[in-house]
Amino acid sequence: MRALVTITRRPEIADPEGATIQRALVDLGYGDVDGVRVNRTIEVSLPGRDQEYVLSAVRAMCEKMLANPVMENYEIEILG
Amino acid sequence: MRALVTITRRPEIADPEGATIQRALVDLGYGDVDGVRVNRTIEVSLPGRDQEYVLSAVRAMCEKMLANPVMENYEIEILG
Amino acid sequence: MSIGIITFPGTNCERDVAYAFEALGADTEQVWHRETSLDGIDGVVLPGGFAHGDYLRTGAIARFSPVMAAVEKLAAEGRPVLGICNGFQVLCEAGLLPGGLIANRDLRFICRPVHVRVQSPDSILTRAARPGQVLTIPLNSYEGNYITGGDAVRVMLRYTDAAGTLSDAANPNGSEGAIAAVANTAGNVAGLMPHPERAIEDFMGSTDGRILLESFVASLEAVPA
Amino acid sequence: MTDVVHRELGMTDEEFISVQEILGRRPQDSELAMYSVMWSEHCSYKSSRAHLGTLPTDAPWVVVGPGENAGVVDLGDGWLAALRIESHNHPSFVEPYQGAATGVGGILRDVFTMGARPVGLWNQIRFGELSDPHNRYLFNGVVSGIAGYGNAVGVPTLGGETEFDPVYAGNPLVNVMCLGILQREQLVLGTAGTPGTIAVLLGASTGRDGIGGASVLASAGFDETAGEKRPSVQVGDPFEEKKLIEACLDLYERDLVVGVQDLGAAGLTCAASEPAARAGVGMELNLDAVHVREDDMTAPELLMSESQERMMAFVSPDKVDEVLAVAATWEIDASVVGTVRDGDRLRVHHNGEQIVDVPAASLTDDAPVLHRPIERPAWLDDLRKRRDPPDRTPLDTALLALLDDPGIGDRSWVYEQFDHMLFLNTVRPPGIDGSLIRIQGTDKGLAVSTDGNGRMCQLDPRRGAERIVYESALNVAVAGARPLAVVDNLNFGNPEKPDVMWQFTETIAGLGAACDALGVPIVGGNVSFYNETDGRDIYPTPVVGMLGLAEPIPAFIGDVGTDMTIFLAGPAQQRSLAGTAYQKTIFGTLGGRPTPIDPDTGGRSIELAIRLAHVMPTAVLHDVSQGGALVALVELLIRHDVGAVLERTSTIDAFGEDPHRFLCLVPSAEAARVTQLAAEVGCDIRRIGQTGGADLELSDPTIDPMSIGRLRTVWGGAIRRRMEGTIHE
Ligand SMILES: Nc1ncnc2c1ncn2[C@@H]1O[C@H](COP(=O)(O)OP(=O)(O)O)[C@@H](O)[C@H]1O
Ligand SMILES: [Mg+2]
Repeated sequence: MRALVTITRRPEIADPEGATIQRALVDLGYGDVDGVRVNRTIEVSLPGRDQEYVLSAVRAMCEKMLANPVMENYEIEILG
Repeated sequence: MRALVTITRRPEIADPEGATIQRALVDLGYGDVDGVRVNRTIEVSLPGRDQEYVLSAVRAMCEKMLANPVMENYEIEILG
Repeated sequence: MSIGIITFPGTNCERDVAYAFEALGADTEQVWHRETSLDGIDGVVLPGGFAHGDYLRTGAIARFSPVMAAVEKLAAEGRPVLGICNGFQVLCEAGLLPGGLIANRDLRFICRPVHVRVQSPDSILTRAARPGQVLTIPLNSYEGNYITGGDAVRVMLRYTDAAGTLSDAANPNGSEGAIAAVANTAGNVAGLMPHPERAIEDFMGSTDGRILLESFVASLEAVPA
Repeated sequence: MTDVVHRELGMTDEEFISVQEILGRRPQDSELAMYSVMWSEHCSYKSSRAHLGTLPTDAPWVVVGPGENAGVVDLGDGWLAALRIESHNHPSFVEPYQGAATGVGGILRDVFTMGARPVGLWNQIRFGELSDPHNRYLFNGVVSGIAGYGNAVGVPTLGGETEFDPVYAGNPLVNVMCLGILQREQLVLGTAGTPGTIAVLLGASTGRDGIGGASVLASAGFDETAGEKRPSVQVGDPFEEKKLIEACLDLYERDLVVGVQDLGAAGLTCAASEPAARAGVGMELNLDAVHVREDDMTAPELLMSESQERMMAFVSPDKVDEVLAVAATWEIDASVVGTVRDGDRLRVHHNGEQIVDVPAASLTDDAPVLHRPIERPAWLDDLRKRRDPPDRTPLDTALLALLDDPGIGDRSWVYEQFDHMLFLNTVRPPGIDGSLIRIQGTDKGLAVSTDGNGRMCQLDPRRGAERIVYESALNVAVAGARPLAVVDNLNFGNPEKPDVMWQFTETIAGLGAACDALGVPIVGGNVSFYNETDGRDIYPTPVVGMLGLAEPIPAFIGDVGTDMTIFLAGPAQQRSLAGTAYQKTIFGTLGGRPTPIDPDTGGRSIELAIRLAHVMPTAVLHDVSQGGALVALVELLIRHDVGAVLERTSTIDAFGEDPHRFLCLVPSAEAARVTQLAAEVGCDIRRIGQTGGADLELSDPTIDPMSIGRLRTVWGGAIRRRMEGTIHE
């Protein structure tokens, strides 16, 4: 079973990458782009485990390591 | 209207970051994690535009800049 | 008095930091991240580099290295713990220091000397410095952009120009409040982005790093029993 | 196996026939794959080998010359230096970040295979003009890739070269040089040792990356099918490489290896056959033991994979356990993959079957040597006859235009992205001329400069090559170092064209003659052909990396202040603007013929620079290169924030680029000493002005003084301003 973790930077925390991409898109001619946020996804594969286990294990991984609560939120989706 | 671009590294391209995270998860006690891939999502906001425009604009952005066709695939989803 | 220099896989400033402390007459000992005990060590430095390749987030994997439990214990005992650059990032991830570090404002690696103004002498990093003193110390990082994340922070150094004035132009990486160094409440755990060990001999262009490293050395003896 | 397969692998029919002759039968798939990569242009140097042999490679201080992974020279007192240069042009065009990053990774391995700790990296990068967004993307990607890998792997990047010309738009050049130092006892060679020795594969696991990179990407030009060549992209992992460096240095220190070979182009195939050929032994390789990233890899894939960050160590059987333990300590994977055997056969097993049985040395030594046709280009005379247009450009206008040229202006946008301070040895950081590092615990310093000049070489490849050697030598001399050894990287177009081969042989003749005259051996190099797009070749672009030894390290207390006398050493009069930056920036043309070097004059300039650096710590020295004497002087004035009053000069003298000139600024009270030293050495020297004030004054009533601040703004923005807003990766 695989889980997809989406890690998003908390909205009040700066996103220099998003800001830089936005500027570049405007330069490229897309003047109406008014916001870009860049996030990361982490796909974790845990074969032979059931959904409940995977969800709780991946949640624990996020709490401990995959996400940093000072700046990030996370969401977990089971991919099956 | 906002679009979410999911950029994934093509499967045959090495992902040293994913491999390192996998090892770290194993060290952390999750011995049954057998694969980790790290990808990016980019959320682009184009207010006051219709779905058709956003889809075609964001596709063009991906082709020109957001995705690296040598190593990555991308998918676009309209968030509304 | 012995300084433990914590080396993770990917750390690269461990020998430079040892060289600098030895130049000040201190004893150092390299400590591999798999160690679990810091017996006989009076204070530790987490040097710069790219622990675990800086993968996931800078410092995120290193904080789980076996040695970190011993580092936390040392910190709790009030002994000096200093993170330089990548080491600062590890201490933030470990929760020993508040806030965190993200990519530089311009998304470029920065390697050049910068000016920092001493905000407070109340830490193992700054006790030998005068408040308001402006030091020239090389910066060397991609993820040096400090964010408080809303936490209360004790600021030790801020980026300024040569005259000690704050400005956007003098803030090399976009750090919140131009913060270059912070400490915990007790002042025994501190982290900074610039590299004091790179400013210790004349040919390096500045010897201001000595002031910060001497603060650390002096703190080794000053810890509460 | 049909005949078509060998062609798809980039092999000619003749080559296929010689493989059959060597084996006495038709090759099996894996065997054919191995010959195709090992006999590719990139690995076998088949077009260049016949010519490279004429280069001077000997000197009493050469410990290891060309042929090994890196050249090694003796620095005295038990210290050795290892150096090598490599190109990663095509991979960087396909994927600039990863192409440049893996170029850095590869050159590092060449150096630490020799037993050396890498202490410095230099890069030589060339792109089309920055006015084109794609060139900006490539430039940004390459610089980020060098930074991303070099900084993370923990080796300082100490300098390089950055040039722009439309000729590189379809084929950027990315060369990287690495320098390592070691103690004599630690020297390790790429030998497989004696029968019974065990081959241990260390580092990253083997995946499908870069299959056939050497034959496909590096041994053919670009055309509209470039996109299809993309599966060959390799991804660098500086973290793995950092661990690998530490693990290997640990192995050397414990004296646990007989030989080491890195896995670069042609992967396992090369790492097995070259050391076996060098040692005159056979080898048995078991592919089932290789640690892999993907399970279902075929034998040819395993043999040709160019997965990065791998090394092959040859270990005596009783030391294997210790080697595996060291690998475990540094947290890298290791597997025992082969055994050295009597005889000459390389035999490979996969899934229990023997799939390869070839003479090991035939993969390297029997590679074809081509004597490609050589012909002086028909267009050359026209190019050389081209005259510059009548020129009325005022000196100040020209100066500002040159300072704003990204090929001349401030390069700090580039080198400030590179860690150039790590190891605390950087005595002269990047920014001006050659960089200088100290060797801790000694009074020795090592200076390195890397130089190329495609425009000069297009006009005259022989003179151009001679000029870059002298340019480089003077660059290390102004850092106080005596030239010691050279590595060269020869970037050329399609060798199947006779005029490209003419450029190539002329270049070799020039490099050889100049190095001979200087008494400096060439200890290693690299050839990159097929730098063409849609049939258009790049300029012939040889690049040299010059290593110099400074002993002791000069004091360099000199700072430029007011009331300093400005001297210009070397020939006063300039005779030509052919190939100069002035010609490019002001006229937008290329034509004429560069003046030849003069070994006597050049030698005296070098000698004077070294003496001045050592006996006059208050002197500030700077080599005159692109942009000529006026630009060189302005660079110093900007750096030190001081003005100057200059004697009246002409366009040609101000902007000519004679390679034997350098500037010397000294407090006026000491000026007499400089003239006296110059007389002793027999070097021409002339006072051309005096520092002071905040402006540059040209002693020409028609030209207003220019403030140094304004010059700095223009110069400082040449790259930075054009790159603002360019995004990462
Ligand atoms: N790509 C690069 N990487 C690192 N340093 C560079 C690069 N390009 C130029 N430099 C550095 O910038 C300085 C100026 O370069 P250049 O103008 O070519 O040299 P010079 O001062 O000899 O004329 C040199 O110290 C050089 O090492
Ligand atoms: Mg120069």
